[in-house]
Amino acid sequence: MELFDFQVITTSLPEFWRGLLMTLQLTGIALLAGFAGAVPLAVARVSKNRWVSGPVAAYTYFFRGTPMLVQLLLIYYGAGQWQWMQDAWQAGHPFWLLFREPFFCALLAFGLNTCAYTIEIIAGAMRNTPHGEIEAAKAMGMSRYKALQRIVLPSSLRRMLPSYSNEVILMLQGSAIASAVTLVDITGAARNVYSRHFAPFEAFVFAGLVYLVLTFVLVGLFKYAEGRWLAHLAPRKAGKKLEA
Amino acid sequence: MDALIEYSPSLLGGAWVTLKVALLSLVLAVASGLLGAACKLSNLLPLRLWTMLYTTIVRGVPDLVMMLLVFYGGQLLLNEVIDYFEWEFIEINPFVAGVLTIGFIFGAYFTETFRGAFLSVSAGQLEAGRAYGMTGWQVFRRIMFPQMLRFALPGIGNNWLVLLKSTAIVSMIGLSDMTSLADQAGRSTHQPFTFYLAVCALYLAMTAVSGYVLNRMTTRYNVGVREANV
Amino acid sequence: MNQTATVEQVRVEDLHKSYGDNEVLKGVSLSANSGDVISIIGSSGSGKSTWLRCINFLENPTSGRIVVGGKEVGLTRNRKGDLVVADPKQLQQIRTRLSMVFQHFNLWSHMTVLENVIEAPIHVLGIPKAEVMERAERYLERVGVWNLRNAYPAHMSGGQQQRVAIARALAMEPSVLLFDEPTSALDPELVGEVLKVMRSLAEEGRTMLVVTHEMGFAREVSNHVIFVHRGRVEEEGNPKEVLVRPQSERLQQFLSGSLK
Amino acid sequence: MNQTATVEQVRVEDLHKSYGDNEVLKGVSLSANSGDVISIIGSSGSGKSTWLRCINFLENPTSGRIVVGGKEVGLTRNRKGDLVVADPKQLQQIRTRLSMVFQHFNLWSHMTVLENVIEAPIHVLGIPKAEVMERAERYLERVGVWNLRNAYPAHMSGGQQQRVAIARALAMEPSVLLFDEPTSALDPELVGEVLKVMRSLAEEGRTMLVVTHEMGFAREVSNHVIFVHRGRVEEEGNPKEVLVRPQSERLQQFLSGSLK
Amino acid sequence: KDWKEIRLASEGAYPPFNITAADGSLQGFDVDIGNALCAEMKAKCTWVKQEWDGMIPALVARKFDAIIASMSITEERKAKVDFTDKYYASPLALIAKSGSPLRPDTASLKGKKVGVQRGTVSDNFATKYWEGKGPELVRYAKQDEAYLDLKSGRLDAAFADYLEAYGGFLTKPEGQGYDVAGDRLFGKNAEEKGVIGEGIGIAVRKKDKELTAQLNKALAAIRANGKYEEIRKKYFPMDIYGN
Ligand SMILES: Nc1ncnc2c1ncn2[C@@H]1O[C@H](COP(=O)(O)OP(=O)(O)OP(=O)(O)O)[C@@H](O)[C@H]1O
Ligand SMILES: Nc1ncnc2c1ncn2[C@@H]1O[C@H](COP(=O)(O)OP(=O)(O)OP(=O)(O)O)[C@@H](O)[C@H]1O
Ligand SMILES: [Mg+2]
Ligand SMILES: [Mg+2]
Repeated sequence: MELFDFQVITTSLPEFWRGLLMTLQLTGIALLAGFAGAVPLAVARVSKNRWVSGPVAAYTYFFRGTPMLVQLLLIYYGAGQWQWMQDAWQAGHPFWLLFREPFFCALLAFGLNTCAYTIEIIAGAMRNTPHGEIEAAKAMGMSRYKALQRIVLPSSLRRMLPSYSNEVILMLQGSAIASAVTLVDITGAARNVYSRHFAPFEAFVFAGLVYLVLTFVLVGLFKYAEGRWLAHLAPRKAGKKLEA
Repeated sequence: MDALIEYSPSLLGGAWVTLKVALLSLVLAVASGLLGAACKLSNLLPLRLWTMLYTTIVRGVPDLVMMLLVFYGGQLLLNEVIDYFEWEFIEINPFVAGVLTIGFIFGAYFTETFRGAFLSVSAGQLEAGRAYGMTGWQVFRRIMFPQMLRFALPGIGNNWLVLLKSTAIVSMIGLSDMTSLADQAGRSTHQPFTFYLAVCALYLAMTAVSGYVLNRMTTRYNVGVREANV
Repeated sequence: MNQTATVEQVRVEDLHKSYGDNEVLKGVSLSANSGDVISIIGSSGSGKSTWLRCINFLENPTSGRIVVGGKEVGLTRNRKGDLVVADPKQLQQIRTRLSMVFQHFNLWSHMTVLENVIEAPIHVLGIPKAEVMERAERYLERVGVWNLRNAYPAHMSGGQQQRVAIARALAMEPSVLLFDEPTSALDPELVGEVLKVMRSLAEEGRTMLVVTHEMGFAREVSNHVIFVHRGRVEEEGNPKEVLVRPQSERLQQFLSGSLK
Repeated sequence: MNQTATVEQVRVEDLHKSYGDNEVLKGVSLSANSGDVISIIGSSGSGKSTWLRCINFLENPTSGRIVVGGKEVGLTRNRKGDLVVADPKQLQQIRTRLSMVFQHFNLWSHMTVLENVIEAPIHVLGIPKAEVMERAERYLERVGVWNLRNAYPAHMSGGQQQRVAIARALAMEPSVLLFDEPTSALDPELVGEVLKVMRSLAEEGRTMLVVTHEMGFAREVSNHVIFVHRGRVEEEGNPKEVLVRPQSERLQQFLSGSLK
Repeated sequence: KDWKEIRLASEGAYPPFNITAADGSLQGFDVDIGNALCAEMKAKCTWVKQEWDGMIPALVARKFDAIIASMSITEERKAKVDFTDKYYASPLALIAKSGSPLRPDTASLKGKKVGVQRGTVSDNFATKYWEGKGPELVRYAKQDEAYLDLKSGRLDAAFADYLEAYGGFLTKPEGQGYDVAGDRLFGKNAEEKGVIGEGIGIAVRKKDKELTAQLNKALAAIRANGKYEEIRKKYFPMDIYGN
């Protein structure tokens, strides 16, 4: 038996291309939305007021403590379980109709998930803001809000970059489960190709390569960003440990 | 609710499968992680290159794709080998495929964790071991390893929590773990929401227990470490 | 020493501060006119930092009156029973009039030197950027670190960082500079460069409150010295007299220890 | 100074050591009889540490002879062209006879003080635990840290850590103690306590090789001093003479710098 | 090999032919037939559950010996595996709300969402004749999932084996209000017939000719001795073997 049949790949390239676009849209939008939501929620997360930080903590606990696949299935197939939801779809309710779309359900699951992780990443960076710098801001007459806006957040958002780059890569890879709700992303395309040609190697190796390339591109982008925003914060520290 | 009660024995059985997959993968991952770290830190260039390839590929390819590849493609490859040597048929069933892939994938993450931890052990302390006449193995076993473990503990904890959740994807290659059982039950009873929510609760219970155990272990192993004053 | 007319800049009356049951300040008072350089000395834990930090309300006093620029600060009690400034606007005003330099500099690490200096004047005082840039240049030059304006704090020595912190405080053009042990986090060889800058500020006639362990500075530069012991002012007066012929036994003991 | 009979403990002959093209040691020799306290001094980078580390083969010399306890060490060349001990058993013997105390103490941070001290005697020398415990008590008491026996290194001051490191070395009951700048990682106020312990060890008649920057120690405590310059022994002899009336220009220059 | 032990695979998500019971075991028409065949052959059977889209590769990879999972005998599949004789036959059918004007053709389905199970005959048929010509195909890993989405309103129609739809959905409480829309498809011409296949058979690895032969013999035997009819009646009121 021939182990790798390139023709399977070449005939399926258009399908893989559409899958690639789907993956990029899903992860891109989910990441943007998740990040936008995470910034204010992270501020709430570090609040001393339990009524403010508690709900956010519960939210991140749930989403970080359960598999994203289950969250996705819960949203997609779970939504269809309710009669009122079906009625709303029937009636053409503009909001609930969104839940009918697998694309929206996947976006929602991915967005909520990455948002939860990003909240904790930002909150961690905020808690590690040197206390003295916040005090200096106060002493200079900044209000709490001003100090948050001018000192704490800008500084935290830079320091979070390395952990956030991890999150972005994990999100890209996590999006592979979109095929569980009929979306044809890169993995979905691979599964279609596989079941059509009975060719597991070709389909999944190729999909793996596409993800690998995407990951490299992301890693490169973050290296660049860190060089730009973070070089100043880690003076001569890097490399010191390596000599040991 | 009635449906949930009817299916609860099977769901709990699934939870047990999930735990088994997770624990066995953990053992495999820790073992490959130690091996990987040893290779990455070794003086032999080919070993270093190999492990670099391993960690890069694993971290660049989604778990699911890797798992489908091992489950479907791995068996084909294995069969070629089996036929070549004329062995008895060896099956990669979903359980084995799940454990192998998750172990293999997280082996890469553990490699990085352990590598970092080994590097954190101060060179001076190892040198002191040698200076007092310890053999290489004694230095490793009595000085390097215990300290490495302490530095690695937070990473191990993190990896474990991620690994535990990754086991959900074995449901996509047909293993009857709790996600797949909930999926079946949800389809049969037309109440997917109920069952997926139950799975979430089970996962949360598992992460909560792990979190507690990890905390205990951290305090236990961190004797002699001075916490940084933040 | 002071060229400006004698105007009272800050007055503190009968200030008390407790942490829980622990009364750290047991009624202390001071008054600083423009041009005054007041050194606050005392052994560790005596309450010097707490006093200074109560003046710009980084800590909330338990009781007492504070007058800044001739205007009494309106105070109200918070839930913990401490006094806080009633009007947030006034709090901001106080803090911009009294600029603080910290022991550990506390420069904002994600900003360059220049950004550190222009940050508060632009975003707190609302001064146009062009004007602030001109100020920043002036004060950075003044403390001798203009050439480092584009560097980040983490890349500089402690002495340089502290001089930037002083420039940052000066850029607010405050009426009083508060220093909390500005040299004690520095290596001995770097202390000199910061003390030199502080001495020259004093000679310019700036009003300064300085918590310090540098007896040399207290004696040579300041025109008033306050010795704090266990939350009380034990002795105060002209440094040339107080430090050379201390009256109280405590101060004698303190000086014999600290001058070695 | 020495009560024991004069027995040669270590002899080094014409030792060379290169790192790549850089010849760090260009033929140095020394001989230590029992009871000798030899100080090795020299400016930074002159090769002092390298010399000491070659003696117990933490570094492999490029050429030369080493005699430990009257027995010549059998050497063989490794692939890099350096000399290594041919017989692993002999290497272990050498290392247990020559106990080293490091600049940065290098205590094992996951073990308590007591565990640090008993580790090597039990697991390298194979002495029964009861006997080792008795030794550990003796030596920890000797250096004055018996009360800290259950503490972890990270919780102790540098001076205490270095004293534990000395106890750890003593517990091997070695014939020679090697010290590589044992006080230079310590705060000035902690240096004293370690030097005191070392002086008392010298007075007991222990054989010691000490790389040091403490001229006071070299002059007062040691009976022989070796000045190393650029990998060569530039001058050596009785410290009272060599350090007070240096012959070579280099040593004069070095001493003028280091004694300030 | 004497085939005294046979590993049979089924999917367990294709009612009423194969379903997963609450306790996780496999049941259904396919499973009963399989067990009857094994009894006839005096062989010991073990059942393996396998996802549909990996069914044939898994057989080729020797994860089991035969597939009894309502698999249609098609030319495409015959290139990879051998089939026994058919053990039932089913046309394809479009399932939609009762009284729906939809018909299984591109014109009527224009812009409509049609669910199919990935890698089934209905998928192959729809892909070949409809893809890109009007209907939007949504592929599911399991047939059940398509019904879930049809019922919730995400799909306008599902396209599936008629008998499966009949026994697995239309006659169940959840299938109330749904019906076959338009005609059932048997294949208008030889090409279409080739895609739809010549009935449902048991798939066996090409090199295990002996097993195929034994299964065929057993199949003929249970057809003859009434065992087949007994099982059929359990699930369907009408003939499903065809001729
Ligand atoms: N936030 C706080 N909570 C409780 N006690 C405090 C707090 N801050 C300071 N104290 C206590 O108040 C007392 C005075 O502290 P303060 O920092 O004012 O002393 P200091 O004179 O500045 O000493 P040093 O020279 O060491 O800086 C100390 O006993 C300290 O323990
Ligand atoms: N592992 C190494 N590889 C290459 N060069 C080295 C190595 N170790 C030391 N050297 C070089 O050997 C020379 C002597 O180093 P050594 O540490 O022996 O000096 P030293 O006299 O102990 O100085 P110090 O007083 O600073 O400790 C230095 O120039 C150093 O750069
Ligand atoms: Mg203070
Ligand atoms: Mg040295």
